[in-house]
Amino acid sequence: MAQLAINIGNLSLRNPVMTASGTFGYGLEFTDFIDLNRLGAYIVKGTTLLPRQGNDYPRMAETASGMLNCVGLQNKGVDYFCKEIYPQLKDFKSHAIVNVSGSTPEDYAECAARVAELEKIPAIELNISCPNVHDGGMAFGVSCAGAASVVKAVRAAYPKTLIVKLSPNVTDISEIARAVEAEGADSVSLINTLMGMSVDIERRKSNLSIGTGGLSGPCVKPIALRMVHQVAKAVKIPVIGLGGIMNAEDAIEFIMCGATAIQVGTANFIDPAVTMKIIDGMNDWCDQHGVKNIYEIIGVI
Amino acid sequence: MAQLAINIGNLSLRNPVMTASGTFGYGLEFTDFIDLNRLGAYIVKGTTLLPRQGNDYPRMAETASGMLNCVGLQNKGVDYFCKEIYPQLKDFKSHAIVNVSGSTPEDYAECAARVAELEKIPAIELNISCPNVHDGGMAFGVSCAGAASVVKAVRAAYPKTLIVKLSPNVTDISEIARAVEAEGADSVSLINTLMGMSVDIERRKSNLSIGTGGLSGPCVKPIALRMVHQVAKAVKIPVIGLGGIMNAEDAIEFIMCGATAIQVGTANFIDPAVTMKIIDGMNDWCDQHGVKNIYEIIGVI
Amino acid sequence: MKKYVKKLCVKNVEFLREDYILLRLSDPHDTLPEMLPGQFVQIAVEGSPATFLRRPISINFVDKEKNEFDLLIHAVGDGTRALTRLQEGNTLSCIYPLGNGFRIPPIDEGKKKFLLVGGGVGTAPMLLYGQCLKAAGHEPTFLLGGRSRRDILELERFENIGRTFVTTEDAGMGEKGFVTHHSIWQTETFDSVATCGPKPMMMAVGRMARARQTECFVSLENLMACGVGACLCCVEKTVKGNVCVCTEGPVFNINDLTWE
Amino acid sequence: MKKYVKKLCVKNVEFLREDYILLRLSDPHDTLPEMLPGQFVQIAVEGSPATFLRRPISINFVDKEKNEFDLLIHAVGDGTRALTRLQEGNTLSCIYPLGNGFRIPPIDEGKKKFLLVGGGVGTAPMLLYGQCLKAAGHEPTFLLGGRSRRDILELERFENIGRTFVTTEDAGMGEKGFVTHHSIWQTETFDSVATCGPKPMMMAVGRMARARQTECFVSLENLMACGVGACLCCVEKTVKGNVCVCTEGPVFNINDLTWE
Ligand SMILES: Cc1cc2nc3c(=O)[nH]c(=O)nc-3n(C[C@H](O)[C@H](O)[C@H](O)COP(=O)(O)OP(=O)(O)OC[C@H]3O[C@@H](n4cnc5c(N)ncnc54)[C@H](O)[C@@H]3O)c2cc1C
Ligand SMILES: Cc1cc2nc3c(=O)[nH]c(=O)nc-3n(C[C@H](O)[C@H](O)[C@H](O)COP(=O)(O)OP(=O)(O)OC[C@H]3O[C@@H](n4cnc5c(N)ncnc54)[C@H](O)[C@@H]3O)c2cc1C
Ligand SMILES: Cc1cc2nc3c(=O)[nH]c(=O)nc-3n(C[C@H](O)[C@H](O)[C@H](O)COP(=O)(O)O)c2cc1C
Ligand SMILES: Cc1cc2nc3c(=O)[nH]c(=O)nc-3n(C[C@H](O)[C@H](O)[C@H](O)COP(=O)(O)O)c2cc1C
Ligand code: FES
Ligand code: FES
Repeated sequence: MAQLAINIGNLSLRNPVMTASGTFGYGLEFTDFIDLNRLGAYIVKGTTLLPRQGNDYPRMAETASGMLNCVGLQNKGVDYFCKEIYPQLKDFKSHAIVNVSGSTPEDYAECAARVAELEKIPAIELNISCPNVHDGGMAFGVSCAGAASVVKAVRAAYPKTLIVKLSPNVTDISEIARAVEAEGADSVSLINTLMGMSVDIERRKSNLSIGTGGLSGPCVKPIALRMVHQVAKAVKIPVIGLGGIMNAEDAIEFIMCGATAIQVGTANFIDPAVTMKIIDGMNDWCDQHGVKNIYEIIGVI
Repeated sequence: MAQLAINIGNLSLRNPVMTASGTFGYGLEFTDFIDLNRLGAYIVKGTTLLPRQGNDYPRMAETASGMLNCVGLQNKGVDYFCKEIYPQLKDFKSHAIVNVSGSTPEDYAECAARVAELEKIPAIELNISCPNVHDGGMAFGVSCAGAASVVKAVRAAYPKTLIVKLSPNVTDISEIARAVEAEGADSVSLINTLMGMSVDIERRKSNLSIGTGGLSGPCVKPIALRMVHQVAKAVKIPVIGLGGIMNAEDAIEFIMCGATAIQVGTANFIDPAVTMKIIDGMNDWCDQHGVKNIYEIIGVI
Repeated sequence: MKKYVKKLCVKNVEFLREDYILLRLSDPHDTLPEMLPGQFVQIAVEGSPATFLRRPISINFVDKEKNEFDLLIHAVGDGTRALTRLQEGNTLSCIYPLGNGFRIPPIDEGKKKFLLVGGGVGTAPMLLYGQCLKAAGHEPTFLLGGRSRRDILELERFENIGRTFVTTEDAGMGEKGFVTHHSIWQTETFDSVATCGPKPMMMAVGRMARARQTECFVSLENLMACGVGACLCCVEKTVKGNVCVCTEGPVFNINDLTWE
Repeated sequence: MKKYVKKLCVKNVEFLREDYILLRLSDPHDTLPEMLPGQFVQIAVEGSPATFLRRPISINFVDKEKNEFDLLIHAVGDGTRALTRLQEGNTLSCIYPLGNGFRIPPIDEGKKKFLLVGGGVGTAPMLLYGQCLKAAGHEPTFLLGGRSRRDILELERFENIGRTFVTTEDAGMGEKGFVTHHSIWQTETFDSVATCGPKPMMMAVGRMARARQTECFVSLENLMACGVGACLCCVEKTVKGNVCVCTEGPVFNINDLTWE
């Protein structure tokens, strides 16, 4: 049994395997398939101050080795989360982390402040990289100033571990990473989805209601690995890597590129039990390769 | 028989199907499989003023629905092209277009000037987007100022049709497109490859000699479609779309997103006769859908 | 209801037409869970490079005694075509049973007459619904529509369960026209109507039912990624806002939908 | 030589070991083109989602009379594993014949003695080379190496063509050790040595040959994308700079390589 425990800010995780926001519901959707308690952490769906209906159907299109989505942050708002969902989550042994989104820095900060009051939520992940909403979302994540403004506001309102989720739709992701690090982020997670499109040539229309969507799945893994590698070299805070992870080997690729922890997203749709296999697989791989502690291989490339 | 002929600047192509630079050699490599004369145009490999050895082996890694390459512009220089290759190409009925690269704007301009002297080469494609070389290449293509500086220098030296190939590794590709349009580019082609990485966890090393490489193939198609759509709305010059095109339906997706012509890259490796099938397939599709002239569907989305 | 992700075993692949198969599955190790009509299975398709996500397929028929169940699959694209290449003895990863089923009222509320209207592969859930209604003591009547005779599948199985009427557009079988043209709408009344098939058909059936003040349930086939309520991709606009078809459906009372 | 992209027909799939197949292909419509030893085929693998590019496989044996040829395939990953699932009658898209072959000197320059050294699946091109050398009137001798007896494949076919020596690391067959330890190096001299297999083996064979001032040709297996000289991915550093293995190789005079 290799030592897989890692730290992100003040947060100790039993292993580096988390689930990605928007691909794992509130975790509760998966309790028939896996033991939530075994996860390093699970990040619940994008939450905003006020409820949102999200975008119209169709919201999804399959692509080569991946998918596009334009869900657009459908959620019942942070108060609903605090009242209805939190009580169902708080007794799991794994950390629940809330993915926070908004339209203005104040919005984000207010939402974060409400989550801060939830004793058993030790961290939030700030989503400044959603490509599927007009206001906020990716608009902040694609410039240093925008990213910094949100992180600054939230940092003032949120005392616990603050993870900032970065957009890959930028020229230089390490620059954005440094900007959010400078504003006090405890960690960065990357990548969110890449903005893409898919066309129905018979109907002469996009397959997605809003025209474009966010690309995820194994097709984006090469881009995600490159960005994780770049960012890990650029910042001192721990990096959480994701994008196309389907199995333990993929996870280890990210770790070797500099990720301290990883998230599993789209793979949950293909195999709802995949996270357990990844945890077991990482452990086996370490054992077979004489890796006693996962920190031995973080960033070896 | 639908009317597939299109114009790019002063250039008339019998159909919108071109081959992408670096994936089709000098065209001559494919004469056993296809009739070069049937192509709209073929773009020969990246050519620089002086010969280049390219990067070390390994230069390639397979990825989910795609591949990474870090060839790094290996070529024997523009003079070799003019002396040894051009005579072999000049009698084909399709247009041969030279993909020009360099390290400085002067470099590019000088290389372009030499190609300008070749009577039967009616156009060049300026590669300001190669992610696999340190000097020049993508360095120019990721900022408006950089892109403009190269185009300006080349425009002064090159009187024929000037296509500028854009990098997808940017926050806002339409901004770059507008910058090169303003400097007198006759057309933009996109996308070049996305910078990515691939890891051999056994050897704890990148699978590519220089660490990173350029991602191509169907995995990038959703991103390419989105960018073509964006750029087609942002500029008035014709857009040439590419990235993951494997068949006629893919080509029509790009056309509907606003591409006047398309290029076929990685697909040539999977099926060296694919371009003929795409031409025939586009023609059939138009006939079956009552499209008499390809211009009817350019940019309908 | 508890959901499972399991490797099921292919017991039989029967071609009903060159592009329709009846796929019989079984769990070699455990008793199959209870499956309600309208519920579906998310199938992982192997050996099809173009197919990344699972494919949702309705449960068509359950044989509890043999511990087997059937899926009726129409090969319309790469994923479903790959499923037609399955062979006896292959294993198939399935997440199931998913979604909510059609309602089966307790018989002590009174025996009820149901009209189950299916078009194309939308007949699939209707067979199991009829099977369950009959087992509960109700009276299911089937109305199946197609372009021609060859679109009417599993006819004998339907007839074994209840009266079965057919419409075809070319009059090759049953009455000529669409399902909504069938004379049964004029000659009989039903306590409940259920339908699954192409959206225009379901909308037309809904209008027929509404005109008769009969309740009407539809089974939707929205595009799905996860099938378990995690991705929010499969939403349908309802009077309560966007809801997930995979967890709050696929069966909906047509009054709850915002179809004009 | 003209290259073809063709759908060939699978005539036979023989398992030589659980992870090695001998795949027999034929062109159902045309006479096979001439194929030289060392040349290879680029195969499109179907039904393997992880396999995007074609896979290069050496030509192992040609039967002109039957219009058939063999490939020896070691299942090492998803692509080659998918090839082991091929069945008689399947079609397979192949680009071939690719690359340059081993040199076969005209017999009027004199009958020559060749030592053909193969390790693992690297024995594949050696069989055809021996076949062609013999047909041209030369004398091929084979030296095959493996870890144990089960690594020595197609032994009978080699023996039908020429003297065949074996080394195994566990002494289970032939002499114990690596190919370079075999006594033949001490007891005989050859006009030419050719080798294909793992790089350390080829390097060691190259050193043995050089020490004996014998010419030595190696067949390289660099990663390839296109196989036709278009992508420049397969390059090997040579005294003339980076050259494409797929067009200027895969056979190289070891003196032209920069292997120290
Ligand atoms: C709850 C549910 C139950 C279903 N039950 C059955 C069933 O019992 N039997 C059966 O054969 N099919 C059923 N379907 C539809 C089936 O899931 C699709 O036909 C299948 O996913 C198509 O996959 P493919 O790879 O073959 O085709 P693709 O290549 O993915 O698509 C082929 C064509 O079909 C269209 N298409 C794909 N999925 C859907 C969909 N869900 N709705 C409408 N159009 C679609 C695509 O837009 C495309 O035009 C059901 C769908 C749902 C959501
Ligand atoms: C000119 C040439 C001739 C060849 N002839 C034969 C032959 O006759 N029979 C045969 O079985 N194989 C031959 N090979 C090797 C064969 O092409 C690879 O084994 C095959 O491509 C692996 O594909 P895969 O999808 O099964 O494995 P992958 O999953 O792609 O790879 C599995 C493992 O093998 C390694 N690998 C893959 N390709 C190569 C390669 N070309 N060189 C070294 N390591 C590699 C990978 O790095 C990985 O570790 C030849 C290769 C070349 C270039
Ligand atoms: C359907 C769907 C919904 C998503 N919703 C969110 C979200 O609400 N907030 C967020 O930060 N990321 C969201 N994402 C992005 C994922 O968390 C993740 O960054 C991305 O999918 C890449 O990882 P993957 O390839 O493993 O899926 C969503 C992704 C998908 C596929
Ligand atoms: C092996 C390889 C070499 C390439 N070399 C060049 C090049 O020299 N110049 C250039 O502009 N683009 C080059 N490209 C990029 C392609 O022209 C094309 O932009 C990219 O591959 C996306 O298209 P595709 O997905 O159809 O391949 C190269 C791509 C590949 C795969
Ligand atoms: S398919 Fe994912 S929520 Fe319904
Ligand atoms: S494999 Fe493409 S040049 Fe050799």
